[in-house]
Amino acid sequence: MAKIVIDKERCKGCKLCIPVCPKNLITMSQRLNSKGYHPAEQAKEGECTACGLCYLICPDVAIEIWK
Amino acid sequence: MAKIVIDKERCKGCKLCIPVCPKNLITMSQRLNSKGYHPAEQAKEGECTACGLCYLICPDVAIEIWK
Amino acid sequence: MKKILGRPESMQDVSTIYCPGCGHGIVHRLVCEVIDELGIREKTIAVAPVGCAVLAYQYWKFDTTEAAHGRPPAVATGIKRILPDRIVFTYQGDGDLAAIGTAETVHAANRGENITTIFVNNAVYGMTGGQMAPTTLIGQKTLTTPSGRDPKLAGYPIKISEALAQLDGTTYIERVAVNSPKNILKAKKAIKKAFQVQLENRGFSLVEVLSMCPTAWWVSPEEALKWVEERMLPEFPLGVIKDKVTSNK
Amino acid sequence: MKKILGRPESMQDVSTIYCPGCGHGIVHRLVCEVIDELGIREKTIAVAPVGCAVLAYQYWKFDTTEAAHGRPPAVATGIKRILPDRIVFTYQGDGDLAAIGTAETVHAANRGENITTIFVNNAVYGMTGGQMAPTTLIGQKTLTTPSGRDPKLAGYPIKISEALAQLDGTTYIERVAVNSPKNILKAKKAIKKAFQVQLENRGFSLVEVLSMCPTAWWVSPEEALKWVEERMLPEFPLGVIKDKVTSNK
Amino acid sequence: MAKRLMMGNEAIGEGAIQAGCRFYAGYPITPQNELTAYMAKRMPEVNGVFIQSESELAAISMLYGASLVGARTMTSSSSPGISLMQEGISYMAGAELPCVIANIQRGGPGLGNISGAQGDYFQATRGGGHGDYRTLVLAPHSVQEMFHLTREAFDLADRYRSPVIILGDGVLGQMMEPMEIQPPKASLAKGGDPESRIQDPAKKDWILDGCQGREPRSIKSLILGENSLEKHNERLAEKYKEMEKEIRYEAVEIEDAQAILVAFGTSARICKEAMHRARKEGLKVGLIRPITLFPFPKEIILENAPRIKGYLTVEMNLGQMVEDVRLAVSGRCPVHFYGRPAGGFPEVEIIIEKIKEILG
Amino acid sequence: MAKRLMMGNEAIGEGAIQAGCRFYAGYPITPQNELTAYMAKRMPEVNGVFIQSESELAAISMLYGASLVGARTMTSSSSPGISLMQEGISYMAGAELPCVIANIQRGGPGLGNISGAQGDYFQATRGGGHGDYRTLVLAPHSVQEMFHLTREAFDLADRYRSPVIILGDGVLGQMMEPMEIQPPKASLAKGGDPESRIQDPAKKDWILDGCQGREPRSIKSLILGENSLEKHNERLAEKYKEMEKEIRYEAVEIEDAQAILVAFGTSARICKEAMHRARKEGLKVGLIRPITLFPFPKEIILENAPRIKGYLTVEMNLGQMVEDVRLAVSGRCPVHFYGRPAGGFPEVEIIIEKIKEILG
Amino acid sequence: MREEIVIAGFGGQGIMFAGTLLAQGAMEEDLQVTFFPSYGAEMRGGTANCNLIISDEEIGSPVVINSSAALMLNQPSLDKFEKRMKGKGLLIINSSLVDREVERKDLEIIKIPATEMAERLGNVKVANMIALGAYLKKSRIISLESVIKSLPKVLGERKRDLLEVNQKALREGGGLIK
Amino acid sequence: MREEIVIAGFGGQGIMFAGTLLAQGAMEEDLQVTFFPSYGAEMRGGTANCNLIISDEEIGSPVVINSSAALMLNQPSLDKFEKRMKGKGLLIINSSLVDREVERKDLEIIKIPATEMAERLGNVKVANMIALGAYLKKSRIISLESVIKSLPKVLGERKRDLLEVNQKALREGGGLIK
Ligand SMILES: Cc1ncc(C[n+]2csc(CCOP(=O)(O)OP(=O)(O)O)c2C)c(N)n1
Ligand SMILES: Cc1ncc(C[n+]2csc(CCOP(=O)(O)OP(=O)(O)O)c2C)c(N)n1
Ligand code: SF4
Ligand code: SF4
Ligand code: SF4
Ligand code: SF4
Ligand code: SF4
Ligand code: SF4
Ligand SMILES: [Mg+2]
Ligand SMILES: [Mg+2]
Repeated sequence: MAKIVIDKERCKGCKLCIPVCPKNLITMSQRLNSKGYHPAEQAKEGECTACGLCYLICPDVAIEIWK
Repeated sequence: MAKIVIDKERCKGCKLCIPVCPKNLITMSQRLNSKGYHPAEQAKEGECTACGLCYLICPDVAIEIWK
Repeated sequence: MKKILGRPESMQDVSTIYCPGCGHGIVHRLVCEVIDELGIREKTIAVAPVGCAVLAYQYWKFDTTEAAHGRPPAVATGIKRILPDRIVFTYQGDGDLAAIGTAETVHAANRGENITTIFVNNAVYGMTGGQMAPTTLIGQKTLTTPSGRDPKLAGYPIKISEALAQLDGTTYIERVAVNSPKNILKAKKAIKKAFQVQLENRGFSLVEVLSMCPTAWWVSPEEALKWVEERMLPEFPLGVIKDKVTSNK
Repeated sequence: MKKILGRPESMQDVSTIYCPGCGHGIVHRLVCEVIDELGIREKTIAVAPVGCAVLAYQYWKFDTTEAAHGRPPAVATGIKRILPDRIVFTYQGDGDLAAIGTAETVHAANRGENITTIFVNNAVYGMTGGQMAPTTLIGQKTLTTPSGRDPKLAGYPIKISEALAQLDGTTYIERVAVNSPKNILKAKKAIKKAFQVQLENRGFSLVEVLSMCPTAWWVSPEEALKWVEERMLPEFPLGVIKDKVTSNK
Repeated sequence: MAKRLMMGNEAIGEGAIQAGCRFYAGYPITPQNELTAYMAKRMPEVNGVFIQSESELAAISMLYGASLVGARTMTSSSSPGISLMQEGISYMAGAELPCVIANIQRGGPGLGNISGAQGDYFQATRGGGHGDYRTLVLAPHSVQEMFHLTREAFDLADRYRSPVIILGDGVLGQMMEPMEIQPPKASLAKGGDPESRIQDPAKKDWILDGCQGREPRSIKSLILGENSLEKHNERLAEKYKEMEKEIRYEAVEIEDAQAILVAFGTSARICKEAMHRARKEGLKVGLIRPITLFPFPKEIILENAPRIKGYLTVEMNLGQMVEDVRLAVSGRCPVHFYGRPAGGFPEVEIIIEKIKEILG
Repeated sequence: MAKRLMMGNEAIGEGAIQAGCRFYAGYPITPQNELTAYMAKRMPEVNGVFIQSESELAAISMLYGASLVGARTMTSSSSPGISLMQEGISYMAGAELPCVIANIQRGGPGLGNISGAQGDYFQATRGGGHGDYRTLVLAPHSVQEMFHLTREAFDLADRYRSPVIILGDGVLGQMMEPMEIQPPKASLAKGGDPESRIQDPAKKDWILDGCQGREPRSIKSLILGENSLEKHNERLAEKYKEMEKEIRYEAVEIEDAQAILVAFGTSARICKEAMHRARKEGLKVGLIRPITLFPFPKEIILENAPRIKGYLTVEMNLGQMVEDVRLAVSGRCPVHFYGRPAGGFPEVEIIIEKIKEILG
Repeated sequence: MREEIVIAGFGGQGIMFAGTLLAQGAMEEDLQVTFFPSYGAEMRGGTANCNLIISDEEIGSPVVINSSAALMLNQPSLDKFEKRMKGKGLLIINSSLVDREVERKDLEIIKIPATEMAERLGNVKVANMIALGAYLKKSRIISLESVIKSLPKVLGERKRDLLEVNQKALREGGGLIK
Repeated sequence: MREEIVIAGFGGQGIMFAGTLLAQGAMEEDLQVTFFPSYGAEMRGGTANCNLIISDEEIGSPVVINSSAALMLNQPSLDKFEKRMKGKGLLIINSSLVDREVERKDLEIIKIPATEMAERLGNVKVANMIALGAYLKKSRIISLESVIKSLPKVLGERKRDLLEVNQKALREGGGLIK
């Protein structure tokens, strides 16, 4: 059981986390954050393996991984 | 038949030409030039082979070789 | 549940001004993780450059200063010579380190100063809006090479790490990249090793990090990852360039 | 009888101010001989350094200018870009080229400027009275290393030619010495080749000449020849360091 | 002539190209980057040389090289980069080599910030490098003027064999305004060859080009021999005296003025506005805008001093040009100062208030 | 206390060491080489750091680093090398870092020659780098003074967190004179540890040393945020105002003087001689010798202006300090100038002649 | 006539483009105009804003201290510039990215969901044009048509493909003002 | 009392050493003294000269413009400084390296074959001491003994082995003056 927490205000919508997730768990939100970016969000909970790849590539340290 | 001509005023008495001469033809003059150096001079004429070694090493282009 | 990965202790809890997808953010984090892991946050003094990372002092939770453009190695020398038991590192862009700061880099390296340099090579001047860097690739378009870098007029992508490796004063030099999780892990290992070299008083260490600048490459962040892979790696091969500690390289 | 060897045409008929036994005189002459042999006196523009050779303009019979300390490569770049069909060379000491002028050297080389550099390495700052140069040997006493150069404090004799060879812009780099007739002949060959590289528009060429400075080494001129042989050569091995023209080196 | 919306930085670039400048070397720095980029694009189009140098030190030395073979040369930078050029500028002044240097000033000291400022007045007008040299300093205050003063700067540089500094600032460099690109200037149109990298080489009988058919020449700033350096410096001083022929300023409504503003560049624009507004309020105020900062238009300032109630010098610094105003006035009337240091802009309202105070 | 024959350059070095300077970085240049050599020899003896840097740019940046961790630092150079430091000095002024910089001036501009000169007065007193900063400038005129002014320079640098410039010249640097090496100064004797590389670190609550037990600090000259740079500059300006407390000068026989000489450094020595000779001829002449060039002793000059027939400023340049004299006098009496540019020395006879002209 | 305009938003919202376009339009109408960009303290990220002055008299400083009109494309911009507006000034707000009320009561306020509208037009980056269109229609300082005419020149060759969507956005913005 | 001395010759002739020694001697006698070296325009080769002023009053400029005494160790030095001497000045000439007559008639001239004498003493470099010894004896500005006493200090540890020959040369020079 693991999950990621994405800080919507920190996320700049670069999308780098999306292709790296082996489980395809991340998508972009339709909403804008206060800086005008569409932040990433976890699409499906539960399947996350806490592999950390999304954390590794995120240039804005916007992702936390919980287990 | 060859000889060298040493410009006494140009020579700074560094003595570099002396050991390089295979024929040991060069010595230092007892006289001082106007700069206070003892210039080199050709000790014996006639034996020079115009090999050019003394010319090559002279840092002050004070030596000419004639043949 | 417990947080198993998140913002390192050494990193301030603020947003950066970097563009979306900018490699600086990743490199900043790696440096902080390494400092945390080595437990040296309270004895570290960082020298920030002039370049996009000019604001690093806002992002790092340890003592920082900022050198004039190109002078971080000299500033770090001054610091380290007075406080040899502190950990001193410079963080520099390719313009800062390999253009205006070439002499300072070469000589701090040649003196074997016991400092660490994190050299962020993004093949461009980010901060000033995207001009040619000494590491800009052949054919790469920038504001100052509008038809692409022509080596006949503007020279070649500079191999400064290879050149530094020729100097007796350098102990450890490695080139890494931050364009994929795998490379990021390797980058972290290299950065850690570089700091360890300093901790063990072994002299000058440098890690060249190939890093993304989507903005001045005029590509999306995702394309920038590929750009590193396809365009930078052939010119700047990854790997250990010199290691006096563990090998005879 | 005919004069078969004597002052080259390109050399002014005056005394130099160099100390007795100074290598600069030999290197000056070699450069002039090569220029005569290539018949390029009237299209040569030389860039003199700040260093003992600062007065080269009095000794050479071709156009000369004098750069600020360390900047000859940049000055030569300016000249050559405007007049690409002139022959432009810099003449620089180890302080000028490898200390204050490191950045200019590295970047003119990396741009592959089609110029020639005669780099006179005498392991010391002659002109200012004998301070440490970047090429000063370990243990060598100078005014600024009164107990001998300690690499821990002052770094290592710099291998700038080897470092430059790593740059894609350099075409031909060789290290020679002027401490014996044999070496002087080789030095001349190298200098000639370097100018030929320029004449053929092949890019940056550099000849590092190990040269005597009896004054700041505190030895006699004769001892200075040995000093080159015994102390400099082991640190600075002679030979071609890079040659893109004739080999794959 | 049709007008074009142009940025100040680009106007400098175009002015240079029209003056026959065919050698530009520079290193990026905000807020002058558009100028470097402009030259990167335009130079190849006119057979010119563009080099992005490894540093500002290298840039000024490249100019030294290109100038001594006769090319019209330019570099540009902003405050910190100009500081790095001080040794090189001193060398060029010493060797009497012409060149044009644009300083698009930003906030200092140190890294400061990138807003417009006028903190480098002293450096520009008093030879910031070592030794007793000066350089001509031109201070445009509009995009149009950045264009045509740059164009003229090259003529002046050649005439006096001296570096000429264009002292702009981040506001002037970054702003856009409509301007006319006037036809190529006389000298180029008459004899110059826009394709050539060297304008009128025949007129430059001192340049190096290989000594074919003549004695070798040497260009340098090392001046040896008994008294030679002193004589050289005296000759330079005479040249600086002669430069007074080039003094330029704009005087606006000073005839009946009781208070006169003195300001250059961006501050002068602000002062113009303040003056017009003050005039509308009936205040008798005029403006003297020095266009050459060195040589400084001291005559006109001295002339008016005895009959007015005071000068108000307005600068974007803590008081630099005001010293030149005081030196010119030499106690003949009060000289007031209103300055906003780096990062701030003088305010029209405050200027008007201060005028009122002077007028009493 | 026994006297010792000492060279000016070495006196600076010894003064620095006695002040607790434990970091020196410099690059050789004539005519200050003896100072660099002295530090190379002495620094290791006192557990200090000596670095021969790769350039003057690097030297000033090394000072920046060593100062920001609390060391007392010095560099030295001569004119061209000081020009290269202008960016770095501006950075240190902006970041408010103390250091001492000795400029043993030589003839300029450019490479010039290596004789003594005073051509860098403007550069030193008006912040030759970019931006609105100033530095304290001290002008010794004897070997003894080179020693003790250097010693004090470090206290001043720390007190004001500012670079301090020792403005000497080739004559003062190279000359030897008997001097006393006075005992270590109070601050070092009282609490300082001559073995330590950092003097009184506790008093420097702004230095970096790793953030153990406190919030991280940052030292920089980048000043961002609305109005911050402006405020920073205003604060610097206040500091410069406060420095006026340090104004120093030597006034010799000015009480009854009808003409007063103003000169510093080597020119002041020459003026002293001229003055003594003139007095013997019965001429009522005095001398004001500014010891701080910035801040400039304008009060004393202003005070005397109304009652004398004129000032004569004597410099080894074409007229630099004379501007400060004119600014101080502001028209209240004539200000004359006699200068010999780089390579020349003012002559006693001519000074006396000029005094006579002034006295009518 | 004299209008002092501030346009502000995030970097990337096309602030400079909108300003340049407006300046070009003013020039086409033979008015005096100055444009002055400001990237904040640095080039990257953060907010960007530009100052325009349009007048029928010679313009002094190009720097706007108190604006008579403001186009605020995000909230930080509003926070910064609201208090610096002249009384009765015209304030255009991108309500998509601002979720607070305007505090000043002496301004004329127009709220437009510009980002959302732009997304609907298929390009989030034309929010600037929507705001500009509205501003032009409301202020009548110059005609919307002059600006549309200037579009090709300012876009340049390389962005010719964006001509249409920008035009559309300008008109759509204008259309909001009745 | 005030003496202004120029000592000049080639680099390598120990010009600076002679000057320093004289300065040290003057200091030992509690006189005011300044020493100022000048390497000509460059450090290498060429001529070297130094200026000394010895006085019982405070000394202004250390730079000698017209000297009251001159020790000229070679001809270029004589050529340069002869015309700059004060009337009645004392001119000591190294006749080994000067082969012209002095032109000025208003000087007191002493010619010494210093270089030849020095060679005879086994060290060509002590020509300076011979000239200095003669000067001291002639001028009586300070005593030869004070100078000899200063020798060890000025020579320093490293050149201690040269003490004797220098002493000898000083005395031999002094001995030339009856
Ligand atoms: C002396 C000086 N010259 C130029 C600049 C302008 N400048 C600031 S950062 C920079 C280059 C930045 O490029 P890089 O070092 O590659 O860093 P990046 O922004 O790409 O991370 C330049 C030229 C400056 N601040 N100071
Ligand atoms: C900016 C600057 N710094 C320092 C100097 C002083 N200087 C003149 S020559 C020189 C070094 C000379 O050494 P090198 O280049 O090795 O030449 P060499 O005399 O040994 O032939 C130095 C430091 C200077 N002229 N300018
Ligand atoms: S930790 Fe791994 S599995 Fe979980 S979201 Fe991130 S990339 Fe996907
Ligand atoms: S990588 Fe980070 S910043 Fe980028 S989209 Fe994902 S969470 Fe956001
Ligand atoms: S040419 Fe050869 S043989 Fe003749 S003197 Fe010279 S070295 Fe001796
Ligand atoms: S090598 Fe030349 S300078 Fe030296 S002694 Fe021989 S001739 Fe004279
Ligand atoms: S410009 Fe490039 S390096 Fe700078 S913040 Fe943006 S992406 Fe990063
Ligand atoms: S000091 Fe050395 S390099 Fe200079 S002239 Fe003398 S011997 Fe030659
Ligand atoms: Mg970069
Ligand atoms: Mg050398």
